[in-house]
Amino acid sequence: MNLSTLLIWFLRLLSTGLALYELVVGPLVNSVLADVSLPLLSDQVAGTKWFALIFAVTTWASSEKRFWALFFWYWPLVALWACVIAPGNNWWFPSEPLSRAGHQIDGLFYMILIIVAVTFIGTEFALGYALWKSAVRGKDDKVWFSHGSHRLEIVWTIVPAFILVFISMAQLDVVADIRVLNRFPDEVQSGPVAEVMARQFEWRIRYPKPGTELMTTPQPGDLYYVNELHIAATVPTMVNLRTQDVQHSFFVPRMRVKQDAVPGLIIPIWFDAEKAGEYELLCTELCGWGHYKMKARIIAETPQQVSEYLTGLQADQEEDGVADEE
Amino acid sequence: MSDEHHDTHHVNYLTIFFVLCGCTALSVAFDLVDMPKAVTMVLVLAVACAKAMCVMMFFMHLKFEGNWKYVLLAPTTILAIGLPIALFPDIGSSYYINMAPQVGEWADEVAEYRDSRVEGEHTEGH
Amino acid sequence: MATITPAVDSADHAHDHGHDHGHHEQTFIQKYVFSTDHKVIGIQFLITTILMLMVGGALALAVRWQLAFPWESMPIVGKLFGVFAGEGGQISPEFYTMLFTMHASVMIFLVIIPVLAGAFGNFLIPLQIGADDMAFPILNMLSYWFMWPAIACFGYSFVAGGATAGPANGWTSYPVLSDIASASPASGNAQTWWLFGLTLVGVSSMMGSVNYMTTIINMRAPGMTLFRMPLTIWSMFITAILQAFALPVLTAAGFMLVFDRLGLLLPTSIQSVFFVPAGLIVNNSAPTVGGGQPLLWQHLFWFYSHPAVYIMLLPAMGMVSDMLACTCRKPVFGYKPMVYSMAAIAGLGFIVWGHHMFTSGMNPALGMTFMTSTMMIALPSAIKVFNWIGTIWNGDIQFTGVFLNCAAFVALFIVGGLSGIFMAAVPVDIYFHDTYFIVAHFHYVLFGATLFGVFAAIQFWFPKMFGREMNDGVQKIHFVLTFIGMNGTFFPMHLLGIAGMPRRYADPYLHGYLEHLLPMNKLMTMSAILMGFSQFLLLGNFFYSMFYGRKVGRNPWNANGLEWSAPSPPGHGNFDVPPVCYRGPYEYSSPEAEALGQDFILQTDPPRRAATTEPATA
Amino acid sequence: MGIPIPNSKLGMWLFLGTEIMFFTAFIGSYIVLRLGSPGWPTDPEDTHINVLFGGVNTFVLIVSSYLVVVAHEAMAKKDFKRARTYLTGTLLLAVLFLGIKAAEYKGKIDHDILPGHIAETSTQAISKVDREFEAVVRQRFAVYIDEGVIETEQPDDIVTLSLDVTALGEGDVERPDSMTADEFAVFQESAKVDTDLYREWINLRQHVIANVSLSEPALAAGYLESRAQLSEGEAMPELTIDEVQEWLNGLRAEEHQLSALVNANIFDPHPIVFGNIFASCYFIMTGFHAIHVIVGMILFIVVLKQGSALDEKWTDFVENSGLYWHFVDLVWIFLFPMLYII
Ligand code: HEA
Ligand code: HEA
Ligand code: CUA
Ligand SMILES: [Cu+2]
Repeated sequence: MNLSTLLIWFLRLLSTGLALYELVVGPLVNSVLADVSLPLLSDQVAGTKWFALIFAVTTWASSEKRFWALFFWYWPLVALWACVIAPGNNWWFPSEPLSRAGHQIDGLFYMILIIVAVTFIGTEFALGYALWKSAVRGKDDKVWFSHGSHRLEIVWTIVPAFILVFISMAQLDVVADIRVLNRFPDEVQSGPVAEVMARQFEWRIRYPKPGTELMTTPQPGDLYYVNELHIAATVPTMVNLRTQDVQHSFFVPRMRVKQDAVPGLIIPIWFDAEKAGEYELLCTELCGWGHYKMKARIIAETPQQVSEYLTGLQADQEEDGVADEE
Repeated sequence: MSDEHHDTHHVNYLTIFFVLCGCTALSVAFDLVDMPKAVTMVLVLAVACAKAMCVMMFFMHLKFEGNWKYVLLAPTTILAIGLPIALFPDIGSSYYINMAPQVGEWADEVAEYRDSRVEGEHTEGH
Repeated sequence: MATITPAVDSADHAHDHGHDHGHHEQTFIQKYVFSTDHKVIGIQFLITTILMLMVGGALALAVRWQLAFPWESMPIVGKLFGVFAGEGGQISPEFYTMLFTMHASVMIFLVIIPVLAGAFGNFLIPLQIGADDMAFPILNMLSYWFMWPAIACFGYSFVAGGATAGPANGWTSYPVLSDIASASPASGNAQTWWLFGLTLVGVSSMMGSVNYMTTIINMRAPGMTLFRMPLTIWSMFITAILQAFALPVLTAAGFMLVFDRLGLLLPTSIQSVFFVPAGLIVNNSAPTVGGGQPLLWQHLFWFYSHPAVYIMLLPAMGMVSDMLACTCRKPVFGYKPMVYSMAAIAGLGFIVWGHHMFTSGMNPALGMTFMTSTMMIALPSAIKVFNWIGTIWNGDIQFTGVFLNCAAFVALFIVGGLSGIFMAAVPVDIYFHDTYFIVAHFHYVLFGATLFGVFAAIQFWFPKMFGREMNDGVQKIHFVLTFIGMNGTFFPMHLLGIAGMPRRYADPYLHGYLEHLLPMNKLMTMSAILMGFSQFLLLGNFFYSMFYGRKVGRNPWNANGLEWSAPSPPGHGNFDVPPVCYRGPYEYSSPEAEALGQDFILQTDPPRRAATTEPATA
Repeated sequence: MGIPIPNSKLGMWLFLGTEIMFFTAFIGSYIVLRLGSPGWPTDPEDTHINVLFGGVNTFVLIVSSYLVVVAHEAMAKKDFKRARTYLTGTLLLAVLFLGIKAAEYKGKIDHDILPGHIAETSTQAISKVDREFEAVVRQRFAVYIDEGVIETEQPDDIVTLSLDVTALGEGDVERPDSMTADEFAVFQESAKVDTDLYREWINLRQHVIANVSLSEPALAAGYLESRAQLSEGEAMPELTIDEVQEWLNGLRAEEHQLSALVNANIFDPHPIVFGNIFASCYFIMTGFHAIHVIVGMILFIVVLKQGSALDEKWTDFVENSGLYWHFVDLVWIFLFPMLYII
């Protein structure tokens, strides 16, 4: 027997088996036998059983050619379905965007997502349809002898061109807000509240001595802490990002902030935490073996709490100083 | 074929050679004459381009080649000019504060040293 | 290039300069090892890269192991790796970094680039344009043999620094990390050897590209005008141009980085400082001497490596176009737009490199410029995608392994390309940069598109290489398993990326908000193992068919190209009858062909006058 | 089909296209690095760049370029003898070019204008002198151990070693049996010099560590004493580079017994801001250019090796080598103003 026929048979049996198991045997056994609980894919990931059913039915109903045509329809379906159930399964953004820029970024993301999803569905299903048409064609049907169509080609150049120009135009403002220094919000024009100095493999935070401004070089009286940055919630904050050794990257997923720290540069970045609380801070630029463990947190709290924290820090540090001189 | 080409277009290579020598002398002269830095820069680079054109056109026979020369050289030239231009905003200048110590502290320190040397030479000289 | 004359009977220029292949006896070594025959070299490249695919894949599986079972000893192979890792098969963080660095380096520099240009470029260019060999056969041989020092350097870099060491700076090798020895102590000389390997691969590709361009420009058979060239040739030509202009920049940058690391190799402590600023305190050692700028490397690297991603794609696009036309028995939809769009991709490919650096501290104005140009590159890609679908549309599809792999190429390239759109948008990329979204993107384009194209091409041109055909059923099973495994491995990466999982992390689960992604990673690893082991089908099929496959004639696929008019496999000098080209490469089902009672007509078939009236007896 | 030029020439032109990009990367990087580094060293006193060298070399290359082109012309006219003469001339000029280049490099090496070696601040310059001095001392001391004059368990412990050397100079060390008295006497003599050398260095080292002017007492006790005598707000004068230079000049003076040693091994402390990146660019550009010159020379040697067997089969080869050589010239045409003049 031909190997491809064998393959089709195998897939038919497999999908039927799976469908039977997911839809009939599994649930039946689980409900009848109290002390047995068969693991069901459908329990893990919603909708699996329906896919199994579709596969089973369609593989039986098709010849080899049709099967291949369907194959190119199945998988975009699965992909779409995976995306649809993703948010429900927590395979999506770690949280709502919790910063001003975050909202803009997410907005743009969803905008692109819609455009891309439509394109994806359109192209993938057109592809599958072209296959299907060929799979069901009669023996004597003529092949479409065509070297192309300029009109069509112009259409499918112009339309995406507009879409793409639109997409890039939509970004410009947001980029400017996030990155262009003189478009930084008014609240941060007074200067950075701290310096974040990345090094292998930790984040060193330097606050100016309370009541003074942050200088680019360390000043006596500056306050230091490692792997914890305290900022005031809800208001935009600016910090100076630096690195002492190799490149690192400052990534706060919940705020959608990311900026590399470049050796030799001071890069001011701003962000705002919409809610008080703890935010993970990670490093996302390969910086050596310990790259994955540059774990820190940003604590957003009320301004009073911040200044209390700083006072506490100052007290700790001075105490240490005294202890040193003894 | 190619050999015939050469015969029909006779070039007096010696003239080109003298032009090139003259240009080189010119560059050196520009260096010796006291001019604002930028002017020198523009002048010597212009001379360099002129020399390059001479070499390419006549020594490398580009003047007599077919249109393929444009196909080959136009993209190369564009890329060769474009690359430094594209690098400039990040490397030639910086959007952010460049903390190269050479720019701040070190420059000052060495300038001081320089000054002291110049003074020293003066006092020694007198 | 200016002379596009269809003059068929004009003096056969190409052969004036062709090399005189005396048919003297050749030793085995001359014939199969240090051969100057483009076909042998192509096959050498092919087999080498298939083996390298196994190496790169094995490294990938080790990466996947760590992501699914962090810090657990690897079964079986763990013992093997234990020799290097020295920790009983447990992957250490340094080792993990080395794994993905070498995985990417092997896959990109020793698999994808050489398999496209080296293997198929070599094999197909002279055959498809009707030349007897490459313009510079010896250079061609050298270009293959420069691969081996490169492989040796890469290989040596695994062990150059002792246990657990290896080049561990990612395939992008960003300084300052890759520049200063104390920053990644385990890398030591390994990183330098890695750079040497990179340079040697570059040299090999350079030799190839000059050769391909010359051959394609100057050695076409009579009648093979530029717009009668198959798209494969066009794609190889454009790829060669990309390589010729972009690669030297990487080579130069590579030399700069090597010189920056010279202090490690030489006792003189001379070392340049192109990419190190002064005053960095790395790993508690003395402040660095410097004056350079790390961003310079990123620019130079991506100036090459972005065009390089198209070097890794265009030839596959060309070959897929050829194969789709043949398997659908239809002309390529919009041949010239296909050519122009490839040229546009190549041209635009030179001005978009900055999209890898949106978060790198690049000037925002530059970022916006790069964003716009990056978006624009989707246009020619769109033309290609739609034209492929147009090619399939209403065709008489032969559902062979070749076709399925080609269709998968199109289907998966769409996914990879569309995810590129997210990243091209600066604000969105600020979130996605260096997360698994990127990893998903490039595996879709590199594996999903290019490798599937290569799988198809292997099967399609296999008869021409060995005079035998591969088993189609096995190819289909290989296709299904690889396709499922591939999507199972890489599709979820999009979701991981959206969930904010950074790439190059030995243990992402250290971070609370990523803990729950472990089961998903396990599933992906299972899929990867499935995909990995199904490659044995390809391997087995390939080597089995080489010796025991069914013998076939000159033109088993009823295709049109010149190569199909040569014997299978072609002898030394390729064609028994010097080919003359009379028509375009895609005249499937044309009236002219139908008049002959067939649905194809070889480019070498002389036109028959009043074809309609003549009986189809040929 | 194709364009009406031979494959080899087409290939050469394409190759030159890639070469252009190769040098573009270097030259482009140089331009932007330089623009991005305010205070790039241009003073010939710092860079030891000599316009004369560059100018002469430009001239040399132009002449050689001219000779290549007339050599090709001669080849085309089948006057192979003349072609050989011209090519020999080219080859000799290439050698001359490299000779001048070597002289230039030597100047750089003599002043230690090497990437990674250059001090960019006075402090770095002083500690560079200190390091170089230390290297000399260690090197000298190592000889005694190697020759078996001094036996020690810890060859790295320079302080104890110095005591041994001093003892040797003062005649307190016994002659090893394997050595004749004359030989031993030579070592005793040099031990005196080395003791002196060591003293000079350790003196400097102590000043460097304390960052105190050379005019102040150095040895720990004296130093602490005079520090104790400082009144409020006063500080010890700092060690300056001028002082170090002066001190070095003293040692360099001909009558000084250390002058040979110091002259040969210690460079003038001379801070150059951005000197290292300058040297990096300079050497990588001229170095790769020189490599190209060598490759060109190999091409010419291949032709010249044909001797009288040179015939029209080589015309294409000469033309292509010529193209390559013009390209090498072309690169230099740009390097010259960029490196030497601007
Ligand atoms: C073969 C390889 C290949 C190809 C073809 C591409 C193609 C594209 N790539 Fe990709 N890319 C890589 C390989 C490749 N890439 C690799 C290896 C990396 C990571 C390197 C690393 O960091 O290690 C990377 C990274 C990468 C980044 C950097 C992300 C980051 O690090 O932050 C970006 C950002 O813009 C990007 C964008 C694109 C775009 C826009 C395309 C476009 O060319 C895609 C165009 C195609 C389509 C868009 C689909 C078809 C079109 C349609 C169906 C028409 C309609 C479409 C619309 C209207 C939207 N890529
Ligand atoms: C052409 C390019 C290519 C290809 C084909 C692949 C193929 C695969 N890649 Fe690749 N990958 C890259 C290019 C490629 N990758 C690049 C450029 C990076 C970025 C690196 C960086 O960050 O610097 C990367 C990074 C990368 C990561 C991210 C690592 C990280 O950031 O931490 C992961 C993780 O899952 C991964 C997985 C895989 C897998 C499972 C495959 C599979 O498809 C492989 C399947 C094939 C096989 C498995 C071969 C068959 C082998 C056998 C039959 C032998 C079996 C032997 C044993 C099991 C011992 N890759
Ligand atoms: Cu720090 Cu990665
Ligand atoms: Cu890119």
